[in-house]
Amino acid sequence: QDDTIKVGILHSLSGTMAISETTLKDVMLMLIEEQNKKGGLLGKQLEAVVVDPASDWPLFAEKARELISQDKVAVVFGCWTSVSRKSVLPVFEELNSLLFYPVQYEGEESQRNIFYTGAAPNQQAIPAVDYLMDAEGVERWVLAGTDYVYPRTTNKILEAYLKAKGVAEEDIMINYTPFGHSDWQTIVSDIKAFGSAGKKTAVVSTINGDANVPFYKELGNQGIKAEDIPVVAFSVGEEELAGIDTGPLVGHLAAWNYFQSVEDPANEEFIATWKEFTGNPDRVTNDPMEAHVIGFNMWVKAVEKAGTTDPDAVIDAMIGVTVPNLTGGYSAMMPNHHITKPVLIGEIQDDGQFEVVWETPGLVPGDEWSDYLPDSKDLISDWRAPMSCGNFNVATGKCGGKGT
Amino acid sequence: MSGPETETLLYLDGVSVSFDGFKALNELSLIIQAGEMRAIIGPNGAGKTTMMDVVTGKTRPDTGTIYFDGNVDLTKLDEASIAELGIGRKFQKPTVFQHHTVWDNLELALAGRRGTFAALFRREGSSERERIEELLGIIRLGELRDMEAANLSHGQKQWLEIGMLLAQEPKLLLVDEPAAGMTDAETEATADLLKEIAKEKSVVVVEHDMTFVRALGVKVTVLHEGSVLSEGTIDHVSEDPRVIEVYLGR
Amino acid sequence: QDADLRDLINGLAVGGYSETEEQIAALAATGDPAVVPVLEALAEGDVYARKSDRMVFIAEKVGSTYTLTDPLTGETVDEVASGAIDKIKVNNRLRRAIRTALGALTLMSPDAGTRRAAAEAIFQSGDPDAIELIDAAIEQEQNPSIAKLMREARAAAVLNSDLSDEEKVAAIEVIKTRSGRDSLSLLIPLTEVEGPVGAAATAAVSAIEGELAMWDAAQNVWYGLSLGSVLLLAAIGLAITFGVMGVINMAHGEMVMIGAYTTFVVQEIIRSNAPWLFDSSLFIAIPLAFLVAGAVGVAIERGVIRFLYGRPLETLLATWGISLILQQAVRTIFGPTNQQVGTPSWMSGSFEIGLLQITYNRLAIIVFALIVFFLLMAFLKRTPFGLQMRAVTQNRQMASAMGIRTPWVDAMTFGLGSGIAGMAGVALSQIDNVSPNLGQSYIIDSFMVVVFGGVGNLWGTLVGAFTLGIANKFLEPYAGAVLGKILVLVFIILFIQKRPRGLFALRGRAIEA
Amino acid sequence: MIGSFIRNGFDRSAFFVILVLVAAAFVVPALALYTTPASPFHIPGYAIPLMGKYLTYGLLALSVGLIWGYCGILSLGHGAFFALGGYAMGMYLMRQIGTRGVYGDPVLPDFMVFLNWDELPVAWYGFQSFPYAMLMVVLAPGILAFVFGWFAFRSRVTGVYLSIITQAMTFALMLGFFRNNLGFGGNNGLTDFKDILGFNIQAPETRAALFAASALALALAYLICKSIISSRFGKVIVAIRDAESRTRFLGYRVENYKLVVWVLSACMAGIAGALYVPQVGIINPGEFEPANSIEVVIWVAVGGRGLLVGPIVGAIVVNFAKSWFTTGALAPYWLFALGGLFVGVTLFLPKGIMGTLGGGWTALKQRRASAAAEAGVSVTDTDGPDGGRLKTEPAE
Amino acid sequence: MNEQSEAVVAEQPAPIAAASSPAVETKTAGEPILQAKNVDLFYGAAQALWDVSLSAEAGKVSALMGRNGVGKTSFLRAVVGEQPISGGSILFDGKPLGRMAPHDRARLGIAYVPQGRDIFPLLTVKENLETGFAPLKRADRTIPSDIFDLFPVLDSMLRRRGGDLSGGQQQQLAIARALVTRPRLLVLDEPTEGIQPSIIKDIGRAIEYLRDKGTIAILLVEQYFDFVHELADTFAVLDRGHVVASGTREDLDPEKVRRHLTV
Ligand SMILES: Nc1ncnc2c1ncn2[C@@H]1O[C@H](COP(=O)(O)OP(=O)(O)OP(=O)(O)O)[C@@H](O)[C@H]1O
Ligand SMILES: Nc1ncnc2c1ncn2[C@@H]1O[C@H](COP(=O)(O)OP(=O)(O)OP(=O)(O)O)[C@@H](O)[C@H]1O
Ligand SMILES: NC(N)=O
Ligand SMILES: [Mg+2]
Ligand SMILES: [Mg+2]
Repeated sequence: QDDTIKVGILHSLSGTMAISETTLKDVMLMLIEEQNKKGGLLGKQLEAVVVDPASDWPLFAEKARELISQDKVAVVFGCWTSVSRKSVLPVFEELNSLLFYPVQYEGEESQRNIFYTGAAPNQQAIPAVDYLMDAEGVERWVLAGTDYVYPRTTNKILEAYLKAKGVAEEDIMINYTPFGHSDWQTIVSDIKAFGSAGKKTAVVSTINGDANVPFYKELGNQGIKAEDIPVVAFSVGEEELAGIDTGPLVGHLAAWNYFQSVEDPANEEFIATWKEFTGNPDRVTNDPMEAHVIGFNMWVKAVEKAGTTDPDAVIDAMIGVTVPNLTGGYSAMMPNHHITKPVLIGEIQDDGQFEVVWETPGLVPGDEWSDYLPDSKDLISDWRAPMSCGNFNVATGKCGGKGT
Repeated sequence: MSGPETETLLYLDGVSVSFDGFKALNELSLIIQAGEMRAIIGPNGAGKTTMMDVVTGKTRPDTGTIYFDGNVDLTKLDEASIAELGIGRKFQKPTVFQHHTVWDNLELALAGRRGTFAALFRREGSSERERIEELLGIIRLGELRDMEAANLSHGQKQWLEIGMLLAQEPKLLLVDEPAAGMTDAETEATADLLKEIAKEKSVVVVEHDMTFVRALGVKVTVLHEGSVLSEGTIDHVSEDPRVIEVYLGR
Repeated sequence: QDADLRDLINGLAVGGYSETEEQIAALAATGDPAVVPVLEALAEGDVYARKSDRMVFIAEKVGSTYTLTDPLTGETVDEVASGAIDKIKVNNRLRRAIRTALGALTLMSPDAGTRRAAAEAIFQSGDPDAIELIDAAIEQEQNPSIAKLMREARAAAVLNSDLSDEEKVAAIEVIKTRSGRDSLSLLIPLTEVEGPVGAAATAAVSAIEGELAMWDAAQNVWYGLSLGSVLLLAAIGLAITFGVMGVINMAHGEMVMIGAYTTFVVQEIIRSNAPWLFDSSLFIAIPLAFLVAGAVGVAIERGVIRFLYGRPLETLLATWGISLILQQAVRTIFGPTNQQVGTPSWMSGSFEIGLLQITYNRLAIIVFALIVFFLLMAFLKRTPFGLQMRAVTQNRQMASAMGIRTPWVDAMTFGLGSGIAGMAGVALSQIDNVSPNLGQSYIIDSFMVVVFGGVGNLWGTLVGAFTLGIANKFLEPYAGAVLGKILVLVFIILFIQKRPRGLFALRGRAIEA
Repeated sequence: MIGSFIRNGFDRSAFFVILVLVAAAFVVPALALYTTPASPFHIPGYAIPLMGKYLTYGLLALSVGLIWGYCGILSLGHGAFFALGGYAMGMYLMRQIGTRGVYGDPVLPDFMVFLNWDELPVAWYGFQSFPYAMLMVVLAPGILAFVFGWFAFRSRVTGVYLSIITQAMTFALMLGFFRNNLGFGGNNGLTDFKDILGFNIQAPETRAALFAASALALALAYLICKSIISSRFGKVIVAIRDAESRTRFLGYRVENYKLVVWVLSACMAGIAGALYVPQVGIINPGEFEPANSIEVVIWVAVGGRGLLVGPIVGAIVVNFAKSWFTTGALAPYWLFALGGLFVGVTLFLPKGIMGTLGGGWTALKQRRASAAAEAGVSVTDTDGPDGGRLKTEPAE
Repeated sequence: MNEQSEAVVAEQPAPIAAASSPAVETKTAGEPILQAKNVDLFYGAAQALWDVSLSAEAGKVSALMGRNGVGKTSFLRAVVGEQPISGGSILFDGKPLGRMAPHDRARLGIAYVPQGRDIFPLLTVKENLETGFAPLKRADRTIPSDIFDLFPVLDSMLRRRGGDLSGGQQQQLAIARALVTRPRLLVLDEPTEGIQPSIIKDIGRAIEYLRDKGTIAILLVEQYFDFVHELADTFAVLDRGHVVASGTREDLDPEKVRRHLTV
């Protein structure tokens, strides 16, 4: 009946999150255009439906509802912050549609209608800490984050993990700052003080978005060099670095599943297409963009496999779908709706790119329920029939958390 | 300190007010008896308006005592409590509620309970309406009853404010320059009106119009530099050379 | 011998980080200054291995190809495409190793700066193998401050060695005189040690910590002043458009943003046309930002605000709309992401007064904020325009009747406030993101400062900004950044109860109701 | 007494507004539930919570319009009361989830489980009970407003000073609620509600009922506001707005009057928040953002703050515009449209949409004629009680 | 005359009326500086002035009288440009003012002392006076020497904020401020309101002094009959927006005028 298949794009184009999410809207438009050039999908052209939830969380839910009910989109790619995902989650469940979520997040969630193409904590935070311990010999840890759920949860997991590795309580300093914090003088000097106890110290940063630029500027100005106190960040990618003079930051680290600098033919082609699409040779690429590439290709493949865009069929077909990622491997959709990803540790270079200094030997499957949180270590998720459960408790053998 | 004798309605003793070192009132003492009308004159800047400010709670005195109606200490009360005690005031610069009609201005001023609860549930009775009609007649704004006060001329606002003062039915009326901006005929009418009121209430009038003050025919107090310079009948003070010097001129 | 060196250097390309690290140590152990250039280049990431023969060279990118230089002779050897060479990767651990190696190798360098850096590097690494080298260097050192540094470096190395306890106690005494955090990091681990060394270390640590506590208070004041100056800059334009003119100017933040983007554009033009001007870029940007933001301000006043005098609350609605439009306009023109605004070299880094660390950019901002403030003050108090401006804002109609050209004064006043906001944007571009959201992050703080200080009083804005800045910075270490901020807000609320018209309330019968 | 109070306010325009709202409360759900999609009168299911949301915004705007338009209190922090009401409702809804949370904990909401909370914080006690939660919907904002207003009005904090401290209040609350360890779900807030009073929150019937409840609540609130402003009380608060100090000299306790409207307005905002949350499905600290509160003021100004319907219309128009502009090809540019709307309204509809419609052309003409007269802000009256205050009201 | 007075200015403050005026030519006494012809004025739909004609000559005091609310202030506001007229015309030096803005009228030499004084409350007395410099040439920007002779109280209060002054002090300041602009037409709205008797006499003397300079036309609105009677050369009486009586001092029949002023 319809001559196009509609694809919803639910990313903020205004408000505080526009800075990160606009790029994801653009990359989706590009992917759809490319797909259409290849002849579309199931013989139909794809049609992008763009809405602007304006960094307003309830508006995300409203717009999701509109996309599904009114525009009848087959799938939605969207959200960045966890709160926006939490806001739309019941809508996707109620209206039985699909959402691809491309950003690294705190885990502790697995929902039938959502596919998590960003990293779970075990695909980013834990390997990064391992690297610092092994390669840099770090013994003392500053966990600095913006005060919200993702850093809080990640730090909870890291704290448990570090303690399990024998790190003492007093060798962990946890610090939270408000969103958009811009005066880092005190905290940077506190970090310096903490780092002067004679043990190798590192900062694990879950500082979000806009607060990073002033943070790094202050680090640079107070003369904290990566050789002395390295900072490994989970939310700083190429886009964020594009706003800073990275000269003083060389050597600080980030953990991601993708870097623009990774040399791989698929990546080079992607970068070239992107630069052409945006008409800007300076535009960079980053990890969430790759996640959308993977997610989109997986969805295309699953639709082809199912022969329809019917949500139930596609959801079933998704599991097991494997597509090449942009760093030379193949990512697969796991039964828990998370994907397998390589974990890369990169050092900031003075051209604003990262140079990979370490990577996991193979791909790491995303672990939605952390093994380091007491109430989730017994949970698993498997959306295949017959289990078809997002929170199966292996201890009680029942679906539905720890039960009563 | 025990309150002064009961005949006294308003009692000021040794009241001083200064602004950034400038003494607007300087050890001012003044007694108004119940049922008395008093005219207060004095040069511009003598402190007449400030005296009213101090009595009505707008300005706190630095030193001195003020008692009302026996032993109510006004320096401890705020504006609303003082108004509730029965002290009403007309301001030198007419101040009315710009966005209310003439009628509503009078209605708001009508004597009665001021509590929030009463205001929410009380309805305007016919006796109130009659009283407002009566006042409109007195201030000759009957035709403009539905006009927003903002659109009145200067003199009309003066009258409206006098009307509001009457509506309050206070025990003591403080009237700051009621005749300013009025024609001679209106000035006369105002004097008559005040004399009428003074039959039942105490009135303190500040005016520069000597004809008006003379028409009132009451005791006159002359203020100068924040304290009393001279006191007595109009003829007495008019002949006082110091009053001529600082106030009346030659 | 050169051949041996060459082999060692080629060895850098063999194996992973650990192997490279061993190779660096081996190079350092030669004690041959000839290896210094290659180590320096390695730290910079400029060392490559030629794929064809695994020979290691220093490479420099020229155009699309690389020029290979022999690390020992310094001769240009080859020119190759990027595909023909492999970069020898360095990570932080390697950089640390190189720093230590270079420290030992350059202790005798004729250049004082290099010697100082070398001593500093050894102090940091505390490499006991370097003790002999340092002893030799101390013998020769003429410069007393470098000699002191070397003695401290030696002491650090001693502490890591297996020398006698007396030696170590003596070393602790040396380090104790150095104070500072890095001394602590050397001494704290020793406090665990049994015997005289542990006792001496414990004593030294508590002495240093006592001293640090004093400096910390001073440091907090400095941070407070610095934050205060940022608040002042952000608020000062608003003190005009809102404080003096009474326009509830929700687009104020966007004027700051426009100033920051002006800086960005200026730097872009300089980068591509006149890179040597870069260090002066801010001096060019300041007047331009004033003009650009001022012009936008004048346009807003003429286009919208002037119809709203006498209805100040409506200005809230209109300027909010304008702020949305400006944000989106910038987003459309420049894109939604952060733009890179560089820091001139003279504003990078920091210096120390005692143990007080002062960053140049913050110092520059404090000075700039004060200059802007006092210039503005003088302008308003000393010029006829200032008088006319105040007259117009107090009673527009009467001012006009006095012959003051009110439309012109209004436009210029709003332009002035906006222009100052624009200049603030230049300064803020140095410490914050340059993005379309920039203005939003300052608007609330700006209103708080102006209102806290007392609307219509510029001194209030000044004192208010510094008060809030310092209060914030004294709370932060105890309460944390989030709670600290909450406490400051609660403080403002309570303070206004005490002084309902702000810190420097305008008084007099004209104001008091 | 109450009867006469209500009769006071119930004039023709009130009758009309209430009629429209009550009719909507019944007709809209009926059209949504009992017509087929083919019918021209059908209202699609997704539109119901959307329209319900507009109505709750209308109620919020009404609460701001009451204090701003009639009492001259410009609150830039009303979002705080709205959010508190919303949180009270959200907490009830969270407790209703029971063991259906991902961790299956019967008592603790999910976010507490994975952040290793052992027991329910005291603030959450009682919220499993609907009546208690509804009480808190009114009490939480009411008490905050009472305490805040008690101090502020007694200290005679007015004008922009009051506005800015209301903003500080909501800003502080926002930062507080962002903190995960306060126990309200941090920045993610409260979500994933399952049912309300035993009814599935996503069922069309529940949605329709919530819509109807919003419409009726708005109608009732409108009636109460209308009655208030028609009473003597209403005249007093307008007098306070125009000449606060003069009102004192007439013997009115200004702080009490202000406190009563202020608290009432906060409670209305709280109820709006409580109705909002189940319809949008989430409450999070973003609602405390100062920008949100400012937006409410904007709605009021757009609709016209001199009338009670103004704020309601403004809220609906602006939010409808927002929903409409943020979809489709122009989505990236919608802020131009919205910003333009705000500027346009101030310039061309100076009394807001309803003010201009209501006042008709005569009003507009009158304005033009006296434009010059209004351009002046009179600040020289020194002898009056409100002497010299920078008048924040138009001299119209 | 111009050259001469400018030379004086350079050395010492010039007296009020001696400074050069921006007008091309100085009118000799007898020719009206201001002429209002058939002025109609509306507030919204309500008409406040009907067909009002009036003129003011240099060296003469023209008085406008009438009860409260008859339109006196409205007429003055029309003259200074604060309220547009909808019928008739107002001529200054024979040229119609049309919709000229108030500040341009001030530049022509119209100075206004409004009812209610409109002092700039937060400016000091000195600064209030200096606002009068705006329409002047740079060289003329001095406070005329005789102002403090007329109003000595101001001299002692130069640094006080205008808004803090008492009502009467403000009135004096308002007149003084108008004189700083070296006006050719001085418009006074009830200048005796709230003023102590001795200063009313001073103001009367000041007006006489200015009149006697012969270069300034004075348009005076006043209700205080005796005051007008002593000063006015010509007069007009307004009632409900209409001119109901007018003439020269000689024509002034106190009884007739009083009748119009009676309620
Ligand atoms: N708030 C204030 N700040 C500074 N000075 C003030 C203040 N209030 C009054 N004054 C000064 O106090 C003196 C007395 O003023 P007040 O208004 O009481 O005089 P008045 O007798 O009423 O004069 P008038 O007859 O002119 O109205 C004046 O010199 C005035 O400048
Ligand atoms: N802004 C306005 N809007 C509507 N009507 C007005 C306005 N200003 C004045 N009026 C009306 O116009 C009439 C003339 O007012 P005006 O102020 O000119 O009187 P006036 O002769 O100066 O009186 P007074 O002696 O009381 O100052 C009055 O009836 C007044 O109600
Ligand atoms: N999921 C995040 N990064 O909020
Ligand atoms: Mg007085
Ligand atoms: Mg008048």
